[in-house]
Amino acid sequence: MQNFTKGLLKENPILVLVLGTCPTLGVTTSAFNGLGMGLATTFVLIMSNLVISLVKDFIPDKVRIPSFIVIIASFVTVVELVMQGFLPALFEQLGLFIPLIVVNCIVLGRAEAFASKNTPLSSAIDGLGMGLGFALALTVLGAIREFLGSGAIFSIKLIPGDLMLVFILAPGAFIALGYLMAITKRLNNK
Amino acid sequence: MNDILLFTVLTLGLLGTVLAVILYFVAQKFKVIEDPKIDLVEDVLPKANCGGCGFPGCRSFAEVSVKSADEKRNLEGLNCPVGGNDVMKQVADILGLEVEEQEPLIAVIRCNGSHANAPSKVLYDGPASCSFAHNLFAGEGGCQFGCLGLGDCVVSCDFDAIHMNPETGLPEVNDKCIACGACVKACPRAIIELRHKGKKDRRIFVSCVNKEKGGPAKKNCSVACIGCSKCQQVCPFDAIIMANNLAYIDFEKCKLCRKCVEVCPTDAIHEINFPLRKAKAETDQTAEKKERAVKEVAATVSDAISPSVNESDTENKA
Amino acid sequence: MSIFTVSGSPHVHGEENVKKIMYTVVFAMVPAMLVSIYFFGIDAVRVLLISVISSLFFEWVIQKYLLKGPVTINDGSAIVAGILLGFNVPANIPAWMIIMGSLVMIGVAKMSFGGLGNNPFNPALVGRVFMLISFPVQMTSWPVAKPLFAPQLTDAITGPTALGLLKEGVDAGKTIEQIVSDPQMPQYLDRLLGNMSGSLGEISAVALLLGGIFMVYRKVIDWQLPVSIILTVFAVAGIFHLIDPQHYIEPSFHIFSGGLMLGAIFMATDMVTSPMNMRGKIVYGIGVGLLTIIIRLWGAYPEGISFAILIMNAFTPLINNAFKPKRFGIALKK
Amino acid sequence: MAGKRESNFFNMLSTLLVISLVSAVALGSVYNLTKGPIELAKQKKQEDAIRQVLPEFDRMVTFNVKSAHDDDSLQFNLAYKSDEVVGLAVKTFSKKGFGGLINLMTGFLPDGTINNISVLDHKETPGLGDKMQKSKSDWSDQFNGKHPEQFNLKVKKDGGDVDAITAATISSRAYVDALQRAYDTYQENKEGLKK
Amino acid sequence: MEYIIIIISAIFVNNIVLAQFLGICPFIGVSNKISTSLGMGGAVLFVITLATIVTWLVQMYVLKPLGIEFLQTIAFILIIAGLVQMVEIILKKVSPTLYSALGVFLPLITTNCAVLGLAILTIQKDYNLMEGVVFAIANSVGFSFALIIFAGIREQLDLMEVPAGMKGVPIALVTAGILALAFMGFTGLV
Amino acid sequence: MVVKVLENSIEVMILSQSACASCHAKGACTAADMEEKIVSIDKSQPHSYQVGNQVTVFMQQKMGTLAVLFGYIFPFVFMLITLIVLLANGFSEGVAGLSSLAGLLFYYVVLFLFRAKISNKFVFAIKDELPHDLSLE
Amino acid sequence: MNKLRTFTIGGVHPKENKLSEQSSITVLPLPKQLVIPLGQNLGAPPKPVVKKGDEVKTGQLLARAEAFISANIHSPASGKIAKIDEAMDASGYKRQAIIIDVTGDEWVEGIETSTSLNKEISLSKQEIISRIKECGLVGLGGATFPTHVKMMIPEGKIAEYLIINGVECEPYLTSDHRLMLEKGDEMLVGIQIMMKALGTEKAIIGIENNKPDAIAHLKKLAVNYNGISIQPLKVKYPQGGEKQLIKAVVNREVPSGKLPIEVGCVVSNVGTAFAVYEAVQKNKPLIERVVTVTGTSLSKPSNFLVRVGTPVSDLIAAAGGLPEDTGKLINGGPMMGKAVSSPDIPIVKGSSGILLIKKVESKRSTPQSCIRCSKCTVVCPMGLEPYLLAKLSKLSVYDKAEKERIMDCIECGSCQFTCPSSLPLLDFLRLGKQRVGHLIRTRK
Ligand SMILES: Cc1cc2nc3c(=O)[nH]c(=O)nc-3n(C[C@H](O)[C@H](O)[C@H](O)COP(=O)(O)O)c2cc1C
Ligand SMILES: Cc1cc2nc3c(=O)[nH]c(=O)nc-3n(C[C@H](O)[C@H](O)[C@H](O)COP(=O)(O)O)c2cc1C
Ligand SMILES: Cc1cc2nc3c(=O)[nH]c(=O)nc-3n(C[C@H](O)[C@H](O)[C@H](O)COP(=O)(O)O)c2cc1C
Ligand SMILES: Cc1cc2nc3c(=O)[nH]c(=O)nc-3n(C[C@H](O)[C@H](O)[C@H](O)CO)c2cc1C
Ligand code: SF4
Ligand code: SF4
Ligand code: SF4
Ligand code: SF4
Ligand code: FES
Repeated sequence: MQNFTKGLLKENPILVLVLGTCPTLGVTTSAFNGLGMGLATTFVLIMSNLVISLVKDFIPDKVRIPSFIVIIASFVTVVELVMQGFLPALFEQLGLFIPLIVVNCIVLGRAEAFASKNTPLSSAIDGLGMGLGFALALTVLGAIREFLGSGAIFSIKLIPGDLMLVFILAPGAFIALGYLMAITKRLNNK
Repeated sequence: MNDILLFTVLTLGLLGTVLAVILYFVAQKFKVIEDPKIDLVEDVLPKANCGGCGFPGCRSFAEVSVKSADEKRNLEGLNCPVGGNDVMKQVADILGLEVEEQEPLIAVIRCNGSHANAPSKVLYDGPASCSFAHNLFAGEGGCQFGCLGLGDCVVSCDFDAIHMNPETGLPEVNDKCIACGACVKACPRAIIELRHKGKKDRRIFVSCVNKEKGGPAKKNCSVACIGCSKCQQVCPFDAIIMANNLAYIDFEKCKLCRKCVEVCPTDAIHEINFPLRKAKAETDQTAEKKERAVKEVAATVSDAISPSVNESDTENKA
Repeated sequence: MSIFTVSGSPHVHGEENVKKIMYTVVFAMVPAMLVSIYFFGIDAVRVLLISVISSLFFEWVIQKYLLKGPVTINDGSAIVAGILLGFNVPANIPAWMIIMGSLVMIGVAKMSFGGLGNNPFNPALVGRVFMLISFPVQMTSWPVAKPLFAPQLTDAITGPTALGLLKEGVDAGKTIEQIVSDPQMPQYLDRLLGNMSGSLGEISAVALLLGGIFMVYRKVIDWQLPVSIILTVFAVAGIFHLIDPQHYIEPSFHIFSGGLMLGAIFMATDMVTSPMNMRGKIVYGIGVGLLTIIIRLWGAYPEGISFAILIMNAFTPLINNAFKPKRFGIALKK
Repeated sequence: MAGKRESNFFNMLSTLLVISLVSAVALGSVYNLTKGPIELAKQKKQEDAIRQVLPEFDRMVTFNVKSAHDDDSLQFNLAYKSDEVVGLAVKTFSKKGFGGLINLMTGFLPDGTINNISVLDHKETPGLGDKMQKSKSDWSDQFNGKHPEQFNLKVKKDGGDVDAITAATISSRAYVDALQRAYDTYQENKEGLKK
Repeated sequence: MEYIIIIISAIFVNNIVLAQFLGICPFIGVSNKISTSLGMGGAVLFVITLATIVTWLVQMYVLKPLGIEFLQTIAFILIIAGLVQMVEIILKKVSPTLYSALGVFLPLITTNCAVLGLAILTIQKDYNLMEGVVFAIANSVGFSFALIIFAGIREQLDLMEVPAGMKGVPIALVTAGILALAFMGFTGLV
Repeated sequence: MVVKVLENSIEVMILSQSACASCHAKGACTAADMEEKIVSIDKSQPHSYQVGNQVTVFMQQKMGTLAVLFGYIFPFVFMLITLIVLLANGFSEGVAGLSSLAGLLFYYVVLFLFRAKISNKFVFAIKDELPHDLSLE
Repeated sequence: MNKLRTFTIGGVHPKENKLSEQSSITVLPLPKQLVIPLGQNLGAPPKPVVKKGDEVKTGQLLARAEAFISANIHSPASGKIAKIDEAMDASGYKRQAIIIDVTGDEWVEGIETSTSLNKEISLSKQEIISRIKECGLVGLGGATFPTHVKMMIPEGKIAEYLIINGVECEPYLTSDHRLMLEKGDEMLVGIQIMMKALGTEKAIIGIENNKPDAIAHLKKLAVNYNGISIQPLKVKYPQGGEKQLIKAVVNREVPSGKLPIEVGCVVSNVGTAFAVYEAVQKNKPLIERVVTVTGTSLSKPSNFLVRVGTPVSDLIAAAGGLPEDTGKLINGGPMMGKAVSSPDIPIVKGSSGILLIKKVESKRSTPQSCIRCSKCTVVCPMGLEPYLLAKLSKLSVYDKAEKERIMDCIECGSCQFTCPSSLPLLDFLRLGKQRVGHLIRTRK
């Protein structure tokens, strides 16, 4: 259970460990995009963690990382293909950042730090926890930016008209994430 | 089988092979295999990265420990003050070694020149830095050995274990202290000492570092050690050393019998966490009051941070 | 006997203090304030009040409740920043936008870094640029200046700024002659005195210069910095004008329109965010000038000084590293 | 971690090879499975756009026509209902957008009136230029039912009849530019289309 | 002219970190000191250019002709990982001292979105080889440029009294946000 | 940490953490596979270093810049020049690309030949840490 | 040579407040007890040669210099050694001192006590230096560097100029000013002696323009002395700093970390010149000096000729008594002087003035954070960046502080004086200098 919950706040991959910042900033123009990206990453995390912990004993140490990369990249490609086929609109929005899941440190990091040492089940749960933590952070950040930028959350208009466009643009992404991290830090320290 | 599948298999297979070849050579060249024990050791360390052990961080401590074990040097001189014995035992277990029990230590402030005991004779107006004030003048109370009360020690402590008492103007150590020694280094007047924590947290020490003769010492501070040697004479365990008009209690020898405390004419010897004793003779009442006040402060501090509370505190912080 | 004080030398202190410096700047801004009130009336007062009060309020709240440190709202820096933010917006901007701007200015650009003296970027400009990008519509519709006592001449409520007209015109492929002959284009004297559309504080070059001279006289700023900015803009604009007068307007136009004066005199000179010594300041000034004119001539924005100063703020630490004061006893490397 | 295989050349090579091959097979299969849906999704997007901008139709002919303005070609989709031409959907573009390329699908009625327009893709700034999308604002509705002969396809600032998107004149100009391109190409090829 | 537009766009207008959100991790992680940021900048420049050339060749002469573009992600990441490893061995073999002075940056780059991201972007934008190379170089220069400015600010911030809650990554992100805000001034230059 | 004291040089183990040390992710990040590096340092300063001493090893910044030049910038320039020259002379993109890679290899061969020279250029210096207790001076 | 010269980098102009300018030097009567600290010079303290109970005469040797950089100490009065014990020094620390119960003023044989002017320089170069050494002379400009060491020019160097420091740039202080007016001739002879000892042809006396009477007076007298000229200087603190003075007078810059002799100069204070005269011509050891006692609320700001060892409280009493509103007692001037904790400390060779500061002025304003106004960099006469150095030493970044040349700081205090944020810049600079100095020494 702890494997699962720690990813949400205490070891939240984005807000505490500061991993995978690029997609975090790049796709969170809206809560929906954030959620989509988060779930895609979660899928890759769970699957690669699972597979890696299954095959870990057959892999010689020296080719550990490349093997992991191949496995992860395969799942990323699967996600890419499936999304392209069935969720074309979202795929277009997330664009470059879907293939970039491959280099997201969380995925490789978890594979290396957790899956390569633990059982398939706990690895999958770890992947789920981390993934959901990632998704949560992305969704929250997306919601904040969407709300501050256009007065809506999940495209539901809460305030008529636009608010502060900056938050949908690049600067707002950095600033919002900065404060979100500061807040998390404070919560975690309590 | 269709073409796409074929090409896919071919391309990836080729890439995989090439990568494997490259990596093989990398592996040949980089034979430095990190000892997995390092990770294990690091895992049990507190990860405070405080440097209390004398190494830049927990990981380097782990590395050094492993290396030391490999060279059959038995973790000699290696100690993680934060984790204490428990952790060192775990480390030793991992490395298959014995570790000596070390009595836990705690920082002790050997000065009682509070505002009341050593009234200010001048006013200091400058940056809150003991090191600077130490170079500038003797101190507000006039004692050139005593605490300057500007808190360099407080700043140096990474564990929130030492705080200024605004009433006395002296620092106080609480149970969070892990004896890392940072404050000892920080104090320009060498007032702080690491001493045995003692049974039931009880400690007896001379709370003064003034090397002047009795008269001048007493002139600046009512609770100064005047070097009268009474305590030395009364100590049954030869634990008290007199030097430079100053008594020092060797904590290795002290058996906490409290005899010295009674005889000290200036109340320079402190006892901490002992139960209150019966009131002394009437004549000593004033002194007794003062003493009790000090003790009470100490008692409340350690009460407030009883071990159980303490544990959860540190956990939250981590 | 009285108790003496002990402290390190020196035991005397000069007359300068932060408060005095800040209020000197406030005083220097009075002429520009008066001009803006003259041309924009009660709206100018409204904008300035909201901006100053909300700046002070945010500074107070953050210092007291978030940082839990000493409250220093009377050191004057929040007032300066507040007035400057007000100077940088159109007179008809909605109140809530000013308040958001000053929240960003004080909260994000100043207090997050530790308050006065610690911020790498000019807070008022961060506030302004934030507003410009967040509220592009409101931040670019300028009320037409209406002298307080002058008869109502036009019905127009909003109109473009001189630089806006220029950019529009150039983008639409008009020649400079056509642009200048546009009836909306303010005349030369109007541009000097401030009788034109624009943000509160930028309209009157004369009033700004007056304030600048006062600050130079009181040694609050060095004249070299604003002058290096203005000269650079003049030189670059002049060169392009000489090469192609059909498409590049004469350089004095660039100097007396838009926020160049305001920026050069009051904002680039912010000591917190500008380099620490003279050579550095001049390099910084040239940088600001270059970036300003680049953005004005080829960028999407008609005015570039705000961005230029912010970008050069980012270079300030590097400039400080590169340009050290002349050390005593060390020959300068040839 | 018992039984971990040693890192010798053969082991390394074979492991990587096996992993690569397995994942290659897996990927190839997934690709084959998703190939269809991906194609479909692409087509659907285009078809949806066309349906949105034209009146009901039952048959469509698609071909490319050289643009009236430059060398690029535009895609014409001629729509028939019971063998009668009911409209023409032109896939047009402009490179003058704030963020570069803008692709539009414009629907013309046989008489040349604009029926409806939809934005295929663009890179304009969210909150500003993206108001050209129907989902963000109804700005583009101003063109519906207008005939370019009577409705000067230029923004008001440039002396035309089009209300620009507030604070996004550049995007508006580009939009109109794309529209003009579609219309001009349509007019140029009018004769050919009749056949 | 084409090249100049690519360069200005990549460095100023669409700066890779400040506007496109690629390579944020090293941008935040290796920007504490100006000297390290210089080293990182050099490494990135070299690796990105190299990677772009190789991936471009692979895309044009292998993946495209065979019709297996969907393997892009996995193929590129494998190539990049292999390349970086290879440079590492070569450097070590060729000059161990040089390697010990520089080696730290290389592994950092493998998991950096910027390299993979740029390789994919080069393909997406249909650049020919030379354009692709110019694009890659300009972007790495843009990266180093932002990195060095940022390191300067952070060196200064180290001396400042940043509130405890904002110290570290949060304030770095806010600073990056303001920097991005300032860079928006370059909008429209190309 | 000093690991060995030799006659005229000492060997110091540095953890190549400089870039990773500040990174939060180092626990999870494989890239940060830390290696110890033993560098040898000229013991020109007559100073007593003992095994186990904590010291800070530093390389002058000028040398750092030089290292970057040799390690990254020169090969980069070399590669680029080959590419441009070949493309400008009408070779196909494939040929040009491949030969620039070959050019890179050539650069490294050259570097290899000069490796002794280079090693001499990079000297690490050493300094120790300040004791905290400075009494009145 | 009438144009006013000055140094080029930095400098400030604090309010001058030369209250005691017009009060001529008066001789203070001997106190009942003298406290003579052993550490009165820069360098190692001398070793006592007397013991408790000994009877001593005025001018008798009390402690002998044993180290190279050290200076003899002589008895300022005749009396009995009460004890050799610790006594409080200016900073409140207890230091070894010789305490004498004064019985009278009986001089040792061989010291000439008459005030007649003796212009004849009969001693040789070597004799001069050893006489100076015997008499325990130290620089009276503040640093108390043993004068005989300064007179010994290192091998391979020549002293082209002897520069006499009559600048007295510290506000309030007037002791050098009065000395120049009242002992002009003696001083000039002293300068000639030093010139002889150094083998120098040219001596220049630098005097700030706020002492026009001294400039005029010395100009008149100097006509009679070969090679001595007067250079009037613009009023700017810290012109008295030797590096600044050399820059101002002969336009040479002493390289960083080097001594004045590097550019062929030796700098000495006017008081030192006078003491040299007395030592060489009259064989009189350094047992008295001129001290300014001043302060805005003091009733009689004055200049006294005082025996070393006299308690400061005696001086204050003679100047009208300690005013009620005194908040700070300073040994020296307001810019560089040391605040002392009690008036019960003795005057030493290096005490140039006693300054009383009112309570209201003695409290510093609360420091704010640095607003990077760069005023401190502008005024720093050494071209340093005090705001940066102070920050670095506050945060213990000593290697960077060293690179930024913290050791060049002359502790003039101009930066702290001018800082609008009232930052304790110099306090941190001192701390940093001490730490960096330690680092440098351990490295050697
Ligand atoms: C970040 C940013 C994004 C912008 N995006 C667009 C845009 O997408 N489309 C556009 O026409 N103008 C955009 N603009 C505004 C233009 O720069 C320009 O100010 C405007 O088009 C001028 O036309 P106006 O007369 O409508 O104000 C943007 C401005 C900024 C600062
Ligand atoms: C360690 C040391 C050695 C010195 N050696 C000489 C010397 O050999 N010759 C000399 O003329 N002055 C020497 N000086 C004196 C300085 O030049 C200078 O006059 C003295 O420190 C007082 O200067 P101040 O009052 O400006 O600080 C020495 C000073 C120090 C601290
Ligand atoms: C900031 C500063 C100011 C000084 N001001 C004076 C001064 O006004 N008069 C003076 O004689 N010496 C002054 N000194 C001391 C001189 O630097 C130098 O030590 C002295 O003139 C050497 O002469 P001495 O060895 O005879 O004392 C000052 C030193 C410093 C660092
Ligand atoms: C000459 C001068 C110019 C100033 N300019 C600005 C400014 O442009 N923007 C601003 O927010 N504050 C300005 N200030 C006020 C203050 O320095 C600023 O709020 C600090 O940047 C906050 O740390 C200025 C102050 C002075 C003395
Ligand atoms: S009180 Fe001193 S010894 Fe104890 S933890 Fe704090 S710094 Fe370390
Ligand atoms: S114990 Fe030492 S460091 Fe702590 S306040 Fe007292 S003098 Fe300062
Ligand atoms: S005290 Fe030092 S740093 Fe300050 S002005 Fe004087 S020389 Fe410069
Ligand atoms: S004078 Fe004070 S406020 Fe100004 S830069 Fe120096 S330290 Fe900072
Ligand atoms: S997520 Fe992009 S570099 Fe780390």
